[in-house]
Formats: sequence, C-alpha cells, structure tokens
Amino acid sequence: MTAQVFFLAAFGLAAVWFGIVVFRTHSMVRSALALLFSQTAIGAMFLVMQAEFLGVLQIMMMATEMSIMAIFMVMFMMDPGGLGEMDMKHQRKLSLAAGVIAFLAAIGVSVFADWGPAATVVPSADEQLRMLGIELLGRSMLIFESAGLTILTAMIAATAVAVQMPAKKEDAS
Amino acid sequence: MSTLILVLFLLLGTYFVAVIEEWSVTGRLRPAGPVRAALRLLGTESVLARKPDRLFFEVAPVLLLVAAILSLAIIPLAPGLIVTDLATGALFFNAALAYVLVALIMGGWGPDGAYAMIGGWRFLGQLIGYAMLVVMPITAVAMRSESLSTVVIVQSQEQLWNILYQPLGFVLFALAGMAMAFVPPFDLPTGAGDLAGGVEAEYTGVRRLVFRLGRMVLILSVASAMTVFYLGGWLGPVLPGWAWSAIKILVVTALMLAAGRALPRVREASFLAWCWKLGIPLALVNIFLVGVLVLVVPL
Amino acid sequence: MSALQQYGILFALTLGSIGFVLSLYALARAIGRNRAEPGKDVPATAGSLSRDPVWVRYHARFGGYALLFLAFDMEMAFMYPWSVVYRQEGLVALLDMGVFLAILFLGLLYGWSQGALRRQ
Amino acid sequence: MFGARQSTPVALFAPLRRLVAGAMARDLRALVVPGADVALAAGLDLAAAGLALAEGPRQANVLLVILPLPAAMLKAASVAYAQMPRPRAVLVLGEGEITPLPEADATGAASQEGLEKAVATLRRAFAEGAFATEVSDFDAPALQTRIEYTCPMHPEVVSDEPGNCPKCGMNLVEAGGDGGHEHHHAAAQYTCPMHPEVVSDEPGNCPKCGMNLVEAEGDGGHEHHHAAAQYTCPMHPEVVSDEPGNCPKCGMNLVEAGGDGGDGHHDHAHHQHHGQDGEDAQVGWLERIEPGFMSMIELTEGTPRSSDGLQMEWIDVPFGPLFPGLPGGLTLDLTLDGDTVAGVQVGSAVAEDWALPDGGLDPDTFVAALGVQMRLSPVSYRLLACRALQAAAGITPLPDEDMLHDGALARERLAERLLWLAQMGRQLGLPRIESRAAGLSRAIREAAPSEIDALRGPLSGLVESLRKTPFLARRLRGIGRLDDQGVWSGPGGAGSDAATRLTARLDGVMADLAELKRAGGISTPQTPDVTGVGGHGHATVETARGPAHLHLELSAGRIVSASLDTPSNRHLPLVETVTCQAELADALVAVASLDLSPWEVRA
Repeated sequence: MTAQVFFLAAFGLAAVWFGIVVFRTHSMVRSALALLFSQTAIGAMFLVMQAEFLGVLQIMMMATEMSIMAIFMVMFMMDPGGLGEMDMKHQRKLSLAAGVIAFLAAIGVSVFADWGPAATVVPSADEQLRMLGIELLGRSMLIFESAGLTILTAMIAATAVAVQMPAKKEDAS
Repeated sequence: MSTLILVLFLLLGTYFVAVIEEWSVTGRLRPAGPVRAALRLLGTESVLARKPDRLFFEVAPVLLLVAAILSLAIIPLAPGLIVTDLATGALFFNAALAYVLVALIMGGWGPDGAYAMIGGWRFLGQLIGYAMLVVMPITAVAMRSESLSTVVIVQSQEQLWNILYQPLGFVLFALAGMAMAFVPPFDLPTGAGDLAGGVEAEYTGVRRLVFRLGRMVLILSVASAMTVFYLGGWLGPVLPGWAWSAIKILVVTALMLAAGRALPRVREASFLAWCWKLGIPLALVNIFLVGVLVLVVPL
Repeated sequence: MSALQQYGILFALTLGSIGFVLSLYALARAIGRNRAEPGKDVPATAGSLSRDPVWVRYHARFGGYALLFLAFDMEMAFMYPWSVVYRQEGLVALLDMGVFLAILFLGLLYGWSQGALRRQ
Repeated sequence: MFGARQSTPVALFAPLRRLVAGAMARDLRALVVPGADVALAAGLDLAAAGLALAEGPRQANVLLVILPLPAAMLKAASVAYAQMPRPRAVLVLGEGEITPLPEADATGAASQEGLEKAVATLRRAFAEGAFATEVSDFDAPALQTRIEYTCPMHPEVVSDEPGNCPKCGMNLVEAGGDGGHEHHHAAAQYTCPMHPEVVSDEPGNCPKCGMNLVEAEGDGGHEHHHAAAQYTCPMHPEVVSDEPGNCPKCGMNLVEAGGDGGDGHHDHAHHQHHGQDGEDAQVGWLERIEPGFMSMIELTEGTPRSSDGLQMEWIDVPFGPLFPGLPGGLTLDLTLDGDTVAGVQVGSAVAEDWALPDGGLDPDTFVAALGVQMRLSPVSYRLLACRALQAAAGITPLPDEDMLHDGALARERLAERLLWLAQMGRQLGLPRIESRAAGLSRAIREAAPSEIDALRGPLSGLVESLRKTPFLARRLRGIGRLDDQGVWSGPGGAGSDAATRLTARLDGVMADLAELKRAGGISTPQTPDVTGVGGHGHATVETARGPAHLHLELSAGRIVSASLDTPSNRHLPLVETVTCQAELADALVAVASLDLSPWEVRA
C-alpha cells in the first residue's frame, strides 16, 4: 500500500513537472512532447491505481495524438525550434487566475462530491474490461452511440477545415 | 529460470534478426557480422550535433529500445513463459510501440539536420496510415478469444490458427506491422538512397548502437506479435512450445525482411491513400466477417 | 501474480533497459574520447557544409488524414471493451457496433468525397 | 593513422580497445568519393574487396577517393571526411592531388587488384592504429566558415563562443556566418523582420525563418549606439522602452527602434514587401480585440506561400555531391517546403570548363583528356573525338573498323544503362536489383566479344525480373513527366515519365545486345593521324543518355576550337521541370530517372 502511494505521488509529480515544462521551453516540439509525457505519467498513475485498461489506453492514445499535435504546432506556430527564444507564456494574469480557480474547483469537487462507498476489492483487470464492455452495450449504449455521432461531427468539421486550404489559395492568388 | 530464458530469447532473437537484416541488405549470411558491427560502433566516436536539442537526441535511441523491449514483455513463448501476462496485453503491445513514433520524432528533430527531421515527420505520416490497420485486426482477434491477454489469444487458436480463421486480418496486420517496424519497403524514415539514413543519419558510435539495437528488438517484437496473434504462438506438434515459438518468429522475420528486398520503397502519398481508401474499409469488413463467424461457427 | 506486481516488473524492465544503455555508454566512454574538430558537429548533408537551422515551420501534407485519424483513434477506445464481450453479448453487440461503425464509415466517406484523403 | 581516435589513458581497457580495433579492421564501411557509380565504372567491386557501402559520412569509417578529382569535389570530400566519426581512414586509388584531405592511409591503383591490396593495408592500419594517445585535428579551408556570436543589442561584442553579453547579459546569437565580416561597416545591412539578431551584409533570406531580409534602419552605418536609443517589440510597435529586454505582451526580445522613432521593424517590413492595406487593417482590428493576440497574418508576413496557400518557411537542403541515391558529383540543392520541393538548383561538382588553351591542343592530349573527364563513358567520348577528328581531316573510316567501334560503343552503352539501373535500385531500396545490375555492368564494361554471349542469359534475366518486380512500374508511373518538346533526347522521348524511361532503357539493353552481335567484335578507337591537316569536322555519337555532338576545328594538326554538346548538359535544366512541387522522394526518383552524368556538365 505504501509503495503504491509512493509511486502514485511520484508519477503525479512527474505529470505536474512535465506540465510545467510545457511552458518553460522555447521549442514547440519540446512543449508538445512534454505534454505527452505529462499525459503518459497520468496513464502510469491509472496503472498504479489498478485501472489497467484506462491506463494503457491513455498511454497509447496520447503518444499518437500528442505527436499529431506536435506536427500541427510545428506547422502553424511561429519559430517552432525555439531559436528566437520566444516566451510561451501569454496573458499571465488572466491565465494565472484561471489556473487558480480551476485548481480550487477541482479540489472542491474531489473533497465535497459524494463518491459513494469506496470499493474494498479491486476487480481484476480482465473483469474491469468485461464490465466496461457490458456497460457500453447495456446501460450506456445511448452515450456510446452519441459518442459515435459526436465523432462524426468532429470528422466533418475536420474535413471542412482540411479542405478549406485549396480554396484559400484561390483567394490569395 | 524463466527470466533467464526470456533474456536469452531477447539476446539470441536480436542477434538472429541482425543477421537476417544484414542478409536482406547485402545478400550474405555472416554470423559474425552483428558482433563486429556492434564492437565497431562501440569504439567509434558518438558525435553530438552542434546546436542540437540534446535532450531529444539522447533520449530517442533509449526510448526506442525501451519501447521495443516493453512490447516484448507481453509475448508468450510457451505456457508460463511470459514476462507479464497483462489482461490488456494486446493493447499494451500497441501502447508500447506507439512510443517508437515518439522516439523517431525526437531523434529526427534532435540533431537539427534536414534529413533526420524529414525522416521523423515522415514516420508520423506513416503511422497515420498503419495505426488503424494494427488495432482493427487486433480487435477482431480479441473478438474470437474474448480477451486481450496474449496467452488467451494463443489458446483460442488451439483448433484453428487465426491466419486461417481471419486471413484478411492477417494480411492487413502483417503489412501494418512491417510499416510499424519500418522495414523495407516501408523504410521511409530511414531510407538509404532516399534520405541518406534519415532519422539514423546523425547517430554515430554508441548512440547508433543503441538505436540499431532498438530497431532489431522492434523487428523481433513485431514478428513475435504476428506469431502470437495469427500463427498460434507456441502451438504445434512434437516439439516443445518454446521451440515452435522460436521457429515461427524466425521464419516470420526472414519472410518479412525478404519481402522488403524484392519491393521498391513505397511512396508516402500512395501508402496513406492505400491504407485509408482500401485498408480501413477492409479492416472493417474483417471485423464484420469475424463477428458473423464467431456467432455462427463457434470454433 | 497480482496486477501491481506485473506493473512493477514492467517498470523494472524499463529501468533495467536504461541501466543497460548507461553501462554501454560507460563502456564506450572508457574506450576513447570524442574530439571536437571543425565541421564535425555540423549535421551531415552529403558533402556540403550546411549550417542553416532546419527547425522552421514544417509543412506536413498529411493534415487531412491526421484529423480523420484522430477521430478514428477515439473510436478505437470503445472497440476494445466491446470486442472482449462480443461473443457473450452476441447479436446485440454486432448490431450495436454495426451502427457505430456505420456512422464512422460515413465520416470516412464524407472526408473522402471532400478530398481530405489526399496529399494536401 | 591520422584519423585515429583519442583513447583514454586507462590501461585496463587496452584489451577491449584491441578487440574493437580488430572488429573495425574487419568491418570497413566506405564512403566513395565521387560516388559508387564511378567506382563501378572503374570496374571496382567493393563488396568483394571487403568494403561495405556507407550511406553517408556518419556511417563510414573509410573515405575511398578515386582520383583524379577536381578541386570542388575534393572540397566536398574534405567536408565529408571532417564529418566522419573517428577512427577514420583515407584510401586513395589512382593518381592525383588530394589536398585538402590528409595523407592517405592506404593507396593503390584504380583497379580491383589495387583496391584489394590497399584494403589489406588499411586493415592492418586499423588493427594497429585505430586508437592513439595523441591525435591532431583535421582542418580544411571548406570548414573555415567561422561562427561568431554577437549580442543583438551590442554589435561590438563579438565572441567565438556562445554565452551572455558582458554589457547587457542577453544571450549572444550567431552572426552571419561568412567569416570575420565587419558588423559595423558602412554599407547597407539587412536584417530579418522576425529575428532582429540576424544581420547580414547581403540581401537574402533569414537563416532562421526564411523570410526576406529587409534593409536595416538608418543610412547604412546604422547607429546601434546612438544617443537616445529606444527599444521596441517587433510585434507590438506600441511597446517602447528605453532599455533592452522582453516585450511585456509577447515576450519577444525588444529590438532597437529605427531613427524615426515609432516606426519599428515591423511596419518597415510591411512597406518593404507587401504593404497591403487590407492586411494591415486586419491586423489592427485583431489588435484591438485582443491586445496580446499574435496574429498569424502578421507573423507569417513575408514568408513564402506554398502551393495550397499556406505560408510556411522553406529550408535549403543539399542533396549532393555525395548523396547515396544520386550520381556522385551531382549537386542538387532543394528548397523544401515541408517534404515538397519548392525550388531547385542543380549543378555539378566535377564539371570542367571545356575551353581549349591558347594555341590549341594536340589531338592525342585532347582525346585522352576527354576520356578522363567523361568518367562514366570514356569510350563513347573518345570515339566521338576520333570521329570528329576524322571528319575534320577528311579521313574516311574503314567500314569494318567502324563496325568494331560501334561494338565498343554499344558495350559501353550497355554497361552504362546497367550502372544507372544499379543506382536506381539503390535509390528505390531494391538491393537485389542493385547488386545484380552492378555486377553485370562491371562484367560487361571490359568484356571481350566472346564473353558477352555468356552474359546474354543473366542480362535478359535481369530485364525480365525488372519487368516483373511488383509495384515497380506503379512506383515510377507519373513521376518526372516531361512535357517539354525537344529538350529531352534521352530514352523514352518527350512526354515520358520515370516508368516509361525505365522501360525504354530496358528495351535499350536488348537493342544494344543486338547491336553488339551485329558489330561482331569490339575495338576501342585510336586517335587518327592528323598531322599538319586543317579543317572543320562534326561527329555525333549515341550514348546511353542521348546523342552527344562534337564540332572541331583543326589547324595544322592542332585542335584550335572545339564545341562539345553533351546530353547531360542539355538535360540539366529539366531537373527543375521534373521536381517542381513534387514530394521529396518523388523528386529524387525523377532526377535519378533523367540519368544525368555530372561529368558531362559544363562548368
């Protein structure tokens, strides 16, 4: 139990540290990959908390998605290599305030929300996965299918953004 | 004991992959080749670029090796002969190998060299093509075995190997796996005549040695995954389980690398087009077919 | 073996691999030193000395694919738990996932028809 | 060994070092200067001699130099040598000057035998001298573009090393790069609107972002230290400060404002190359809505526009003269927009000026020199020179002998087509095709007529397997399509693409075989005796790359003027056509499919 708490704290601190690195670096790629490793550390926290599927999924999906974020940042941000030493921090006061408020809100929710009784026995990873599947096909089917629709909307929006590009060219020339 | 066997498997496997890899390039089998090359690299200077992102440059080869080794941890060689039998093994395999991409992007960006950088970003494009073709066939495999555990997946093939049960999935997974291990003809990030080494171009000496090691373990890992998911893993008559695993993995490695010798390197644009316009629809068809099969013929 | 022990093994494997690499580095360091020389540390570009930094805005031409990929990647999160209980749930699962995948496939077709599936 | 590695003084590791040195001696990887194609044309089988081909300088431990080479190529070789990690060695084949390269560790004649002997010497050198306690630096003029670091605020601060400015503590940035040039001299200076630390004496693009450099404020001698210096942000001209530092809005370094106060670099940049009022208005509008907003319109101002309208930064990347997928000596500088070719500059590092010396040249020297210069196709050009000489002197060649010369020509054409195939196989990642084509090319180049019949089988086998290689035609189709009428005279004709040119070359292989059979024998041409003769002569020879023409003027037995027209020289401008807006890999395939010989290019 104590080792579990120790690793949980260690990965948590790593996640926070990588989160800070996102803003401390000048390079866009470093920034994006720092965010990735922050997310990976969160995935490791899930593993420590014995939520295996969630943890592995987080570790897997973030690797590809943050890499795609990296390429889009390199594509669209000024000076992605950090050669001009541009500062990553913008609108400090506003973001500081927003950060503090969000932090307090998260603390508040975690402390005051009714989480129900704590589970005494952690189901095995296989069981968790199975239960999740049954949940998806049973009670949460509507949520599941509407997630499909949301993804469809996202795809259409993404396509609209992606195919805007050639149209722009005609404007420019 | 089993730990020792697994370490031995890792070492021997890497060695054999290196021998086969050299054969696939030079056409000659030289058993001492990998050892010599490793010693040469160990004794060569490991040059650091002038104004690099040093952290990236240093981390990339290590990350590649670690990701490849971790992905091997869920490969069962025989009943009981596995590092970790995770309940989400098949998913974990993917998760570990997703960091190959991260390693290549870091290694490409790190040295501030054009060939390397283009190679790294190219691999991202390649991943966008192959990634779905890795996960969708694995889903179909899991539908049959009712589990993501690699041990259960092998056991589910007791009566019929998956290569026969879902051949379409095997073809897609094999091609995607080759792209994942960036072996020819999918060696876009490191193409010799194309990018003069690409991501590998700036690595010399011991860093290159680690990079190459990671590459070999990666090939071994992909071949092992093909064996476990589709070729019945340790299943086979007469010989003990581990021997079957070893034979199958070596044969798959050799076939994989031999195919690259005979095919021209793919174009990234057409690779992406093939993957998305043909591969993904076929993978969905595969899921549907397996779905019907699983319900109708409960093998 | 409990799940936590397994994660412990994976963590140890990671540390062990890193340790192996570090000992290789130490060995290499014991063999010889690097010598800083003019031109050696400039990234090699086929016999030309090109000192220009390449860390500039990179035009990736697979943007359309990448955006569609993100959507598909999300969808896979649902596929894994579904596939595990598929046999148990039977026809319901097939129909359910069929609808889900059909919706996604529609998205793919839309993207295809709009020209997102090409080199930009 | 000059390229030995500095070893640590710890004796404990001496046995390990010996082991490593022994392994290195048995595992040699060579970077060939000028290129693997020239080694092949010289009849060298590197693999048989125990040398593996390295992809680039970083992977090589042997620099194999095949002499003679012009100075430009040796300069490239010195850069490549400097970039090879130690321990490294130089192996020189043939005769000639090798400065600025260090002394060769092994030398030999440019033949297989010479190579094998030299490799044996090299192995001993590696086994015994791969490590040394004392080593000295390699230096060459090509490496002497000194990097200076200077302070963006205080240009008088110049240092050889990066660090902080002693006056204001800012990071020192890299100065122009072309040697110890004066920063404060009178002429106009150019600076980048985005990176004020980039200061150059010449207009051009910013090395960091590729933007056009704009003329710096002030009248040339730009007063960095003038009385009431004000600092402003390149993005936010409203930010004005008396001291250097960072912009409170975006964090960028403040730059010194121009003489006319408020008008900072940013506005200046606008007027310099766009001055579109619409964009200015839009920027202002955005500024009002969100003051800290970094508008992409503003930031990408002046950067080049891609084909799809996005504004990106472009990089210049050299692909040559020592690029593994292209003919050795060909310099291809691509301007890349991501992985797409946006611009191209092509040339040759081995080109020679074909001007004749005053007083002309005697025919023997001329023919020999042409044979040496055209490294890949010596026989064809010797024959061309001989035929032009005969035409000028009015000598009618004997039909029988002419047939035999045609045989020699066909044989070389065949060898060259195979050489191209080997190169193409290397570029496309087809090692089997590469080694088969290379072996056949080597065998055919010096083959006697009787031996060629034995090669007929393997040759048609290779052609067949190329036609059957899966996806090869699909890989090449549509790449490097030539729409130009007339300029292209090589295989495939106008309107061909890489796939049809491959097919045409394969057909050419069979046609050459047939011609060899028809010729019935092979004889290399001899310089005709033209002592004391004068006149004009013209000859054409069909090489593997297309027809080559030579026009000669003889006066009293000496060549006083010669005009040579080679296919590669004609085809060089086509590189731009075939690479324009192509993906990098496709562009390289397209260039390779043109089969350019850098040796045929005029300086």
